[in-house]
Amino acid sequence: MKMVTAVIKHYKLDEVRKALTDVGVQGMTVVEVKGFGRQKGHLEVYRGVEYEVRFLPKVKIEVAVPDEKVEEVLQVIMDSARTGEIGDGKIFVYDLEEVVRIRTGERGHQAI
Amino acid sequence: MKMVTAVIKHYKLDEVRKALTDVGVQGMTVVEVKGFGRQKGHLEVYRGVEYEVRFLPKVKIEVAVPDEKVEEVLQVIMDSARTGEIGDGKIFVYDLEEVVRIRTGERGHQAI
Amino acid sequence: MKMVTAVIKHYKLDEVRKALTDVGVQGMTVVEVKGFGRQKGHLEVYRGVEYEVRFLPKVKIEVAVPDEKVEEVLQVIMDSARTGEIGDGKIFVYDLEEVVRIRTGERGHQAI
Amino acid sequence: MLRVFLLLTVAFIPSVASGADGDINAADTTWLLVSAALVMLMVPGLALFYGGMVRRKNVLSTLMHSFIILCIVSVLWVLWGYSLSFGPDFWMIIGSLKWFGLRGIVSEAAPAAPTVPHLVFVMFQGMFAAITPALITGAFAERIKFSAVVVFSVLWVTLVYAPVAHWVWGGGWIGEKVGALDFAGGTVVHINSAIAALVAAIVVGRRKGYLEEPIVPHNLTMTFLGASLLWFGWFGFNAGSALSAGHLAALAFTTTNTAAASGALGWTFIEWILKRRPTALGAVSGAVAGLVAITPAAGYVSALSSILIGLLAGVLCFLGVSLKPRLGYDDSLDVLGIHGVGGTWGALATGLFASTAVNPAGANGMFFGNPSLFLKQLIGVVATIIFCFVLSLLIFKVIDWTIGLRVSEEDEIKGLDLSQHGEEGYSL
Amino acid sequence: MLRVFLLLTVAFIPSVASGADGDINAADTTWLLVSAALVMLMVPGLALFYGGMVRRKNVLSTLMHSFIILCIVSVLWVLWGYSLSFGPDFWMIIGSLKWFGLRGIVSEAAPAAPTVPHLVFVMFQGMFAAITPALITGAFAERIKFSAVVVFSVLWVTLVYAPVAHWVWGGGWIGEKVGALDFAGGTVVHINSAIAALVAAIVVGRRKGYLEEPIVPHNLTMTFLGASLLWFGWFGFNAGSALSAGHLAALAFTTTNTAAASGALGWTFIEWILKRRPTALGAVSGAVAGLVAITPAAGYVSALSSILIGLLAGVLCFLGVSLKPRLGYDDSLDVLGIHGVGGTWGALATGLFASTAVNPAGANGMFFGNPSLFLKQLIGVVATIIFCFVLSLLIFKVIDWTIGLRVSEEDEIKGLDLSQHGEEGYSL
Amino acid sequence: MLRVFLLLTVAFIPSVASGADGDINAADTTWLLVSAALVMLMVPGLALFYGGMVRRKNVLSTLMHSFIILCIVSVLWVLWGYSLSFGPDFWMIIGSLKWFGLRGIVSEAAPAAPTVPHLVFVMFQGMFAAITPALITGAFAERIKFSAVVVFSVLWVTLVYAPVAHWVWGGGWIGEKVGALDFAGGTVVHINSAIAALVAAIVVGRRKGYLEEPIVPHNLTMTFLGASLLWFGWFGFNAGSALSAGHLAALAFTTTNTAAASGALGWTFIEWILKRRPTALGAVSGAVAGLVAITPAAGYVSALSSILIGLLAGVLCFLGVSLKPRLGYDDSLDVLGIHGVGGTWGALATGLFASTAVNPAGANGMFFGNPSLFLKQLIGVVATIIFCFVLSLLIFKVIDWTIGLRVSEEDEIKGLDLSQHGEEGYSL
Ligand SMILES: Nc1ncnc2c1ncn2[C@@H]1O[C@H](COP(=O)(O)OP(=O)(O)O)[C@@H](O)[C@H]1O
Ligand SMILES: Nc1ncnc2c1ncn2[C@@H]1O[C@H](COP(=O)(O)OP(=O)(O)O)[C@@H](O)[C@H]1O
Ligand SMILES: Nc1ncnc2c1ncn2[C@@H]1O[C@H](COP(=O)(O)OP(=O)(O)O)[C@@H](O)[C@H]1O
Repeated sequence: MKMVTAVIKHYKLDEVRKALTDVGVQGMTVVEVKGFGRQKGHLEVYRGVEYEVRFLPKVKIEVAVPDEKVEEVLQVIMDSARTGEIGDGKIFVYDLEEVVRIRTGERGHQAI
Repeated sequence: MKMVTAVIKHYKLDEVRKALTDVGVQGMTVVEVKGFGRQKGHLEVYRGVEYEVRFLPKVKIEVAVPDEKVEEVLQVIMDSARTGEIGDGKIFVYDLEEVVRIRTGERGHQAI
Repeated sequence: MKMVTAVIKHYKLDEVRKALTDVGVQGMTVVEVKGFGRQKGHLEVYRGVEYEVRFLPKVKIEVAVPDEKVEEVLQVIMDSARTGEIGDGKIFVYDLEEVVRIRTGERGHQAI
Repeated sequence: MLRVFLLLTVAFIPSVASGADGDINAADTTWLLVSAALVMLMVPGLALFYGGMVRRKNVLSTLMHSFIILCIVSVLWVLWGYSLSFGPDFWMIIGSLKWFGLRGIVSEAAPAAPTVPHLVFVMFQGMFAAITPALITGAFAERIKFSAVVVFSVLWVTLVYAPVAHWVWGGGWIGEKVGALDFAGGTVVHINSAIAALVAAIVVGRRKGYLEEPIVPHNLTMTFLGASLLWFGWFGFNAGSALSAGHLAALAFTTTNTAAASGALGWTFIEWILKRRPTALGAVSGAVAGLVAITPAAGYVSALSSILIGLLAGVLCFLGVSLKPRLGYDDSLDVLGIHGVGGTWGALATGLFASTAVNPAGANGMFFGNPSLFLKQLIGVVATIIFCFVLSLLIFKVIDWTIGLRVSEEDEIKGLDLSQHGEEGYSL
Repeated sequence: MLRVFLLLTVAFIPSVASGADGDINAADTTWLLVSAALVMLMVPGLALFYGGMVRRKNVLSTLMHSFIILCIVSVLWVLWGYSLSFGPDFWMIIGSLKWFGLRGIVSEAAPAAPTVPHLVFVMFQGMFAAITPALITGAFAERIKFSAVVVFSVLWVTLVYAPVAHWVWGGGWIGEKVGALDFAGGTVVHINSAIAALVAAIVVGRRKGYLEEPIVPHNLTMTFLGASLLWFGWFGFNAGSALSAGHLAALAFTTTNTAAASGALGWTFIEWILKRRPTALGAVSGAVAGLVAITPAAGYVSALSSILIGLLAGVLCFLGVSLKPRLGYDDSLDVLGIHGVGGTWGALATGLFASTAVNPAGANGMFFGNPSLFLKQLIGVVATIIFCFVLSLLIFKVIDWTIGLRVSEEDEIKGLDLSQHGEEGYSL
Repeated sequence: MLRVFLLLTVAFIPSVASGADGDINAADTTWLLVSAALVMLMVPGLALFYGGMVRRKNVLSTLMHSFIILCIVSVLWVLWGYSLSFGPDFWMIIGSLKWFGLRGIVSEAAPAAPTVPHLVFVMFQGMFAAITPALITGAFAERIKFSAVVVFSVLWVTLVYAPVAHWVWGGGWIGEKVGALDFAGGTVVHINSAIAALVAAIVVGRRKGYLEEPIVPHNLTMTFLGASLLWFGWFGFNAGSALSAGHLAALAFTTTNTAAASGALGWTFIEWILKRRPTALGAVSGAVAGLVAITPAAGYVSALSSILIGLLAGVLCFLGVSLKPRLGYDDSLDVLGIHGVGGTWGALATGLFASTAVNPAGANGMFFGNPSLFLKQLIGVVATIIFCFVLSLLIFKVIDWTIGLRVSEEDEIKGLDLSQHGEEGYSL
């Protein structure tokens, strides 16, 4: 199993969630994060003093999937999260050694 | 070493923390997340318009443990976080290549 | 590729970001977390009743790097995040199977 | 420039002590000073009421809309607004500019409120002029350019508010000829702002994502606080409109409080029945609906009537607001659903429930044997609607053609706080 | 239905101008209008004070408790509440229903406040009736059904508040026979609400997790704002209770402000000493404690006495609140610890510090050679406690047996905002 | 102790009814009661204004600074503050302690305001004494010990505020001999607090990280609310300073509102031009700047002049604040930039724009042919600056040498809420 995580733009979350549900993903976890990357930040002005804010609000989604679904999920996220502009975000894939469903104690594929 | 992460219900956090401390876990990191899964969300009504909120507030705990403790920790989390209802959450286990304690520079097992 | 994550003190974030930028890191993701560890918490008093708060606010940074840069990045984080006091935090290194830049579809090293 | 200004200053200066204070009643003056301050507080109250309902990324811009309008109108009112609205009448249509810069407003009693200093009346009325355009901002929140708000408020107060205020209160045709009753501004303030809001919503267009993704209030405790300040300030708005501290103010205070409470109960219960859950946003919206509806009637109806007026306001506005998603436009914070529906119901209700037994200076309504009052109320309402619709349309179109009304899509996504003001509301 | 209502309306209508304004003093009227508005603002103030102390998931429900009570009591007061409390007396026990729907309350002076319009007095008193049950909600916050709050407020104001108000102020036995002093409602408002709160806490039971897991305030800045509005509004509560704008109001204003400040200092310093850190929650709680304690005494004691009353209120309430975890019940937001302890201390302190040299219309207290006043105060307190305890117990039990008081465990965990109102306070 | 206190109490008690109410005007009394309440509300308003601008970890401590000062000064004022400031004069320098504990302040009219009860005047002035040191706390926010704030406020009000208030209003040399005009406290309140703030900023030193890392406001909606309450309360501050409800109060109300609005517009437009974005923080800061500047002038200038005074205040304070990063010190929340710059501009502007045609009891300014007034204003300003600078320096140094002013670096990093108060503002 793999854990596919993606840092994406806030307002794309709903679209991505729908697209993932459509290909059979039944669960995911979402975290509010701040991203720093090629996308430049913005200026904020307080009492005449300017601050450059480099960290931009993003969301990170985490989706555990069986190995065979990884490519499909990658594609779906890329399609639904893309705007074509800098700051669209990144996907990171990790190996998952074990998954457990707490309620039932099921493990592995059944637990996803 | 492994990183055991678990998405659990908010009000179970204290119980889980205590249970883990009891089996010798000395550190963990907690993140506020929103979960989407089999557990159905809830309706919110604003000015007569209904919204289905699918993402539910959850907490994710991250505990780095030596390999030999993984099973014990899994069991402890399952026992302390279970209510038996849908939405109890999931545990994900990752391999950890390296751990460093910033203060001392210790690495590996010593650093956990 | 590896994902280097570090739980550090809040007010060290800016210093760490600068230090990482200096060694060529071009992106990172930051999450607000609560940490529990050797560093003791603090007492809060509400209406005469004391509560021990064990979870302390920390930030977690996540930096994807090519294998050959891991050691350098570890060193940089250790140097810039260290105060020498308990609670300085920990670094965890994971293996990254894949990285994708959503905007371009680039994969692997190019995508970092 | 400075020279000219100073010359003007010299020429216009009022003297606070030249007139004998003989005609002035200090108690009425105190009550109107307090009332003016209370109505001023309604503007930030409204800002918070609205600010809590938008998304986090637009909270400061929403607060700013009301705030900058308070500032602009406060200055404009001193310069030409008051004179246009209440200055010596031209053909029952508009006031003259004789009192430009409050020139000639020396230490005398207010013509329209002979027991208080003229300046107090100017200030009291100025607060009404400020809150009316602020109400409109609920329609175009979350997507309007800040510069457009600035220009809009100057034009709209001058071209729409001032004439209508003149017609109803300043010696114009609705008040003098038609004889419609409007105790504290049901037509001038609420219907007027609701129609402009409808126009704005149509011209500006829907928010990106409206009806497609959830757009939920970011801080209902802020909305709660705002509504509470509105209720509190409304005592000045309505009971202050008695222009003196006596039985009439007492009546208006009573009906105001009772209708606010009934409005909240009306909305709460209809929502409980139809949607299974009574919401806090509903309760405070209902209170505002009740306050809107009682505004024209406050000094003309009994306490019992105000219960009925309030209850129905709560129910009607709930229905009005629930209908919105089926209409095409996006009146973001329901200005039409609350001030339009509530204001119209209130104006008509005055024509039903008004009674000379309660206030001999008023008139009897339809339920007290005088259907003609209802007709007069209707004329006042329709005239305001038509005039306001046409002029507001013109104003918004002109702004759109010149400096533009709406921010770019990118700026809308980023949020108005960052794109228009370079700030963020919270860094928690 | 409508027919009947309209007939009622016609029959009951008061006329604002029929009476000569001769007896009415416009300045006193202004002061009482302002005071009524200030006391109204105390209700949202209280809502915020409480709302900040609960967990995030219950903030809207806590705000709603106070708000819906303001709405319900405002209407109920106009219908039968005022008449029961202040209407023509039956055997010194209860008022008649003669003034149901404010019938017959025409343009006349208030019997109990001859220089102001009757309606102003009705409104001023109505705000007291609204805030008293709102205070009680602090006891059952975070676990009560919304429907239970609605039913409770109707029953409690009718069956407990109205009689006690009648006894003390409306011509009943405590005020007339016993001769206990209660300037602005120490017994009627504070002791009364605290006893009902104790009953509620016992009947409803503890919050899930109470004393097991930390239950900490979610937003103390909201509590700070609420406390500030309470302090501000209390000027109307106490100085308004002079019912006229003169030396007595000035005295009550002075003692109120001084006791609030002293209460905050008392709590702050005792906490600093005993707990090593002076908290903001402590300071504002202490201010409220001081305000509670000075309420019955405000117009009867000197400024210096008010320092002592306030300081001790801060200390005693801190101790009272600190004791709570050792008692079995969960009075969530310390209604008993603050309003019970502070109110009792204030009622007794009036019996100690009152002085006819300060206010000849009052009485001398024990420290001024008249121990009998202390006794009278004690009788007033004890009578209220017994009556309120029994009736409140009955009311809460009846609600529990019928519609149920408490939400399900699942709903409690989810939070009342979602389970009772289908909303969330923040989406930051 | 108790014995002594009671003896004092007996000896000092004022009687509210012993004097005939003959001289007292109930309307003026009402207005001053309301004004005192409004000025009280300014203190929490200021607390929120400041509290929103600090980082989340210091919000409660910042709120506490203003709040505890309100409490301390309220008590101190009753004990010795009022007597020192307004008691029988010694050599035009200080009041006697004759009125210690408000002794002898029986039911009489206030010497300085003959139509209202003495106690009302005491309270009104007491609120001014409370807000002035609270303003100073903006300079040392985010790094001061709570104990230092407590000690500072006692010393500073006694040694700096009381004398200066006496000089200007209490029969001292600036008001009586120099003849400088200060309608509502430009010198006493604003310049005075700004100079002390400058001293504090220098003695306490910069915040850790100042100018190195971003230190941004954590909640600008809180700052917005605070500024709104300040504007609202300022009506009491300025129009209340007329000490009666008539033409003069009306004028002060008008100029106050107009200058606040103009100040916001001034700041908004200069920021729009120079920084490309008009900010919400700028707009509300500009309103406060306008309010500060009009304070000394409110009852002496025309409405048109108040537009100019306000506009320039907004522009000048924006420039003042923008300069700060280039000066060495860290006046965290810009007390000097706003109250210093605005207050000085206002005091001088009074010397320019004052006109006896507006208020015959005032004087003509330079623009009305009387340059000498400008000089008098300058003397008043300079004297206050020198005195306040020296005394404040002494006070802060003494505190630093004894109990220490500043928290440890660790506590500063952790935040004052946790380190000084053991609490957190939010647990959202
Ligand atoms: N090396 C990295 N490690 C972790 N997160 C990264 C890294 N690079 C980028 N990110 C995350 O991806 C987001 C988008 O990256 P950015 O460089 O702005 O644009 P693009 O997606 O077009 O490359 C960043 O905001 C950050 O959260
Ligand atoms: N495939 C997944 N990937 C990541 N997180 C998941 C996944 N499935 C479930 N989760 C997380 O686990 C939580 C609980 O899952 P849910 O399906 O609601 O109940 P259950 O634990 O009974 O299976 C979700 O809220 C979500 O945060
Ligand atoms: N076993 C662990 N698993 C996950 N996170 C941990 C673990 N141990 C510590 N941490 C994180 O590291 C932070 C610092 O650890 P702590 O023991 O307080 O100090 P030190 O860094 O000096 O060892 C903790 O607050 C927690 O967030």
